[in-house]
Amino acid sequence: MSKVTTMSEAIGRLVADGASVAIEGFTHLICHAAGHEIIRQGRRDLTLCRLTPDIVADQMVAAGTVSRLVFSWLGNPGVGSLHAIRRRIEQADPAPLEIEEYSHFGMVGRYTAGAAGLPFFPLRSYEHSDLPRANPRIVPLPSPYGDDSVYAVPPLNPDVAIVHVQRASAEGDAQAWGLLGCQKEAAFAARRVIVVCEEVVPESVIRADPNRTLIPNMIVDAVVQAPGGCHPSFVQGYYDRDNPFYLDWDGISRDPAALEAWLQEWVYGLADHAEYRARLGAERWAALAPGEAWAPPVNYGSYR
Amino acid sequence: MSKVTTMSEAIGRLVADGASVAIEGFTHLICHAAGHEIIRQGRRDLTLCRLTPDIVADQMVAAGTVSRLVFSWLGNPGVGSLHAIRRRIEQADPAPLEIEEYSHFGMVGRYTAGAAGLPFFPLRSYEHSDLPRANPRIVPLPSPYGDDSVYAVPPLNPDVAIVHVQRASAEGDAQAWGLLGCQKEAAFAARRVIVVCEEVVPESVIRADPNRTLIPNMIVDAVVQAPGGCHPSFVQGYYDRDNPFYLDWDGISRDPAALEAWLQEWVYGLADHAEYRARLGAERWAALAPGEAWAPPVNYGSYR
Amino acid sequence: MNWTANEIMVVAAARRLAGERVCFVGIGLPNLACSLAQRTVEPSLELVYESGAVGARPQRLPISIGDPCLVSGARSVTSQFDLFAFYLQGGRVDVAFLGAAQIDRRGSINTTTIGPYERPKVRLPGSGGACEIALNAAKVFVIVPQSPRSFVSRLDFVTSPGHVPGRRARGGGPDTVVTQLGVYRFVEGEMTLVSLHPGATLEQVQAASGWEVAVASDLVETPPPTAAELADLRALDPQRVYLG
Amino acid sequence: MNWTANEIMVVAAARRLAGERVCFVGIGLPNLACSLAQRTVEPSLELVYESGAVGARPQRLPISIGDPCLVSGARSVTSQFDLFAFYLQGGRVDVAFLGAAQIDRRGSINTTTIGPYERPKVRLPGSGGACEIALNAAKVFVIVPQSPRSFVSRLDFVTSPGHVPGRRARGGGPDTVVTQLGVYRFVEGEMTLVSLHPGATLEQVQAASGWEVAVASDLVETPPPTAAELADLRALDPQRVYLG
Repeated sequence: MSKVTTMSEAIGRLVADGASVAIEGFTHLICHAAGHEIIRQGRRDLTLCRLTPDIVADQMVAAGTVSRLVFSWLGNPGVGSLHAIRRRIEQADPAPLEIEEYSHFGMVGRYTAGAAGLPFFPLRSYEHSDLPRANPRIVPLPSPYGDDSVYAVPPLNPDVAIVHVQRASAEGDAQAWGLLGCQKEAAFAARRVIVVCEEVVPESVIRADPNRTLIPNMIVDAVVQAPGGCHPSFVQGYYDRDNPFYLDWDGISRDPAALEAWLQEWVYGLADHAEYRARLGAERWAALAPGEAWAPPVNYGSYR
Repeated sequence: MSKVTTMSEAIGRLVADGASVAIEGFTHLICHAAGHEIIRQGRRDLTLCRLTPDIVADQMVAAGTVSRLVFSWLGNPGVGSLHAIRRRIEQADPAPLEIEEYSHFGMVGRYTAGAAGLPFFPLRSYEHSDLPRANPRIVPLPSPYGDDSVYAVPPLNPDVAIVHVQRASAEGDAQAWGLLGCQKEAAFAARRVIVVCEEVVPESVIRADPNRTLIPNMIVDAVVQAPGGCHPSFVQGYYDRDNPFYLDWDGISRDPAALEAWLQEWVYGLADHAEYRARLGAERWAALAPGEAWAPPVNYGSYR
Repeated sequence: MNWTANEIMVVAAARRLAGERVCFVGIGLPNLACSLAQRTVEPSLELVYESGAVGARPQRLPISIGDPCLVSGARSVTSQFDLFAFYLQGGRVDVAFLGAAQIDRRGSINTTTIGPYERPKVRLPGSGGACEIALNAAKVFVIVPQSPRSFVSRLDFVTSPGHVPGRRARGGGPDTVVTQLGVYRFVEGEMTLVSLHPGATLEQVQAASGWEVAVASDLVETPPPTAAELADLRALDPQRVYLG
Repeated sequence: MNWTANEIMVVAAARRLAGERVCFVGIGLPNLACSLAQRTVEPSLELVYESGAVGARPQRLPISIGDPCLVSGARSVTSQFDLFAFYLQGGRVDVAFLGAAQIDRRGSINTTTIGPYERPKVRLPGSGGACEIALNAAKVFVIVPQSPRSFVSRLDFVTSPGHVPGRRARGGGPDTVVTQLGVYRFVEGEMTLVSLHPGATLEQVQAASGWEVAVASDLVETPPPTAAELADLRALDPQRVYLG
């Protein structure tokens, strides 16, 4: 059964006001297209779960869709700060922003516990740091085998996970390569999953390389084809990071008026991500195209 | 730096009397060649760690190399019993066999804890079963977040893990596809790792598909090329399971004299696995060859 | 129409898979039941194997749960960690099949030892994944040949807990037991005969059980296997490897 | 020979990587130090990035720890779970680089907030993986521009613990701190100046520190960057993206 739909329909159906939403992807496969559609539909009071809130998080916070962040690293990677988010945290401008803060492995552990139906995940972190003081959900846990102890983090089960991949079948089996972050754990932890892909491929492509499947269709609620949907982030083998955009964002984000103008021009003023992609222009996309580097063949064997 | 060596040298150097040895592989990638070399070298008092002790375990136990099993399922899969192991457990014939028993996820959790430096792994199993009574290392663990509890298993850190894969570089970066079992977790949990492969390939092959790398060279101590080394088990894309052998084993294993004769003919009487392979004969290997089913290409992209 | 004990067990189990989605399956009769269900009552049933094959589409009859034919053409192949953690413990499995050497009236199962654990009369395979399957799958189906040796009042060893007092597991526990005599479901945690196979009698059921088996007030006769069911089933195992 | 503050920091850090094997590295100056070490003192150094790239061999200067050039041609790409659990927590990382907004005499690091956590004057990025890196890597290296604002007697927030009293972590904690003025190591957990860069003075060091910095009795002068080191380094960042 095909689950292919539009981003507008998927967000409209699966992301409600007040929901917790995981948009994962560690530098790679960050679905800006979904963030923009959430902004466009005017969602409010979202809890955004993401190890590394970066540009799309700054945009979503600036647009007023997000009232709470669950995270482990906050910034414009390789550039500096996210100024809209900083204004809200440092000066409650224009409103306070609730935060719930972990370390990277703490967040990964939270998704893992959420995905695995565990009441906690144990890890060797936090001892003597101020993080458990800042976040009382991080608690010490003695080993049941005697003189050792670890810290525990609680499971994270977002209402929705939005996962971008290179290719997916219409039914939702999703394959990715390159940096995988914690996309799999976030998807299995979530109550609903939206797969966004560069390409919808025949099921036979998926079935010809089952080890590449990151997310199985049985946990997927919608499949959206959005080529270029991670811009200015990147998709391994499809397009490079648009670094000038990351640099430009620093200036835009420092100035609330410039940020609002950007949202008007690039989000509210466009019907969908196809328009965004067209507006960026063929030349910019061409500059982001990588050369070819094909994986060597592997034989699964035919067994009849 | 190349770590390629012979099976004889690798086992001689890395598997000592009294060692704990993990030979993993869930129905797939079970390294019989390594088991045979351990028998040939006359190791004693080994602890064999393996979710599913099967034919190679029955052989190693019968040959007197193993005095202790750490496991979760014991049998000749699809056929029935392992009679040499049953004789030792049921009748201490010719000697008792120590066992430490878990469930599959318990064993996987033990390797995971061992690999991750955790003092335990939590799982939802065992409640109301008799397993914790049979094995007091399985203990209940209350959640630090209140009214919930799980069970814990302790880490498993074998002295050596022996992992069979389809292909590896001379340095030890190992790639596998098909069923992956808990080969990765066992390797990271072990103090030493022997990678056995069907093919040693140039490092460039590995680097052209880094997502397929299951085990990185930094944890590998020896690389042994042993094509066909999993017979009568199978290697996806290389050869099928030799099911008649599994069926034959039932009769051989029921009769201690037949078993001893088999060991004489197929292990002690042969210098190495190349001789075993040759002795099986081209016809038998041809019957196990699968047809072709190639994975579709993926582009990693060239970024310069 | 004639059929064997194995055939009616598989047919009865397959029918109960109507409406289910994700099935955790072993080799042999359970695998046949699932394949038959895909061809009859539940074409969209997804098969998940303990070995890590998900959505398998085998081109031949698999001879083990790790048969390479379950990998080539599967939707996904996953590590055992992911399989047990995310699929099973994460609550994604609707029905799981378990085998049994002994089963009791609460649906608890022994696959570990006959006789005492320390010095068993018969050493059986042990849990494998059965213990966590019994505690985490939404429903457990059991196909087991019924006899006083398998239907016992007291297990020699509890490998996989059923509806034991105080059970807090997330999984729903045993749901259906199919034998050569009938189909059982659980009423307030007690194994209860709900359907008697054609030709079987309540006396046979009782004689083949180590306790006084509860019988549903609305006991029915199992509708006999149809010609189509039998044709499908026999085509799945033409050499009768598992059908016997 | 002339060199910049960033250049001597990178060169001094690179030299300290001799004999190390597996290095957990961030982007920027640490990445340059590792690349320089691969070309000079430690050709077999393996770079592991927080993003999951292992044994990367980038064909260009990476602009983020998740740059696709770190993936194409890497030995392995791993999930973040595996990276943190098996590589870092599993004890496979010999040296890890951390950055710092503030660092104290015990090598504890703040990258979370300037001012109180609840209402910070400056909200910094937070831990990322730094907290677990500080506790699990065999050695921690820090490259940090030294000033009274960064070398403080008391951190506003402890993100990554150093040699704090009672430390039981498996990782060895901070090992080396490199600034534009010198190289520090830890003696009984106390940051101690062991090498002064050419042209720098003890007075400058003291003026740039929020506490009275310990000085090794066998204090040496950092050997100046060689022409070969500088040539290699400048070739790594020809546009001086990070060298400034």
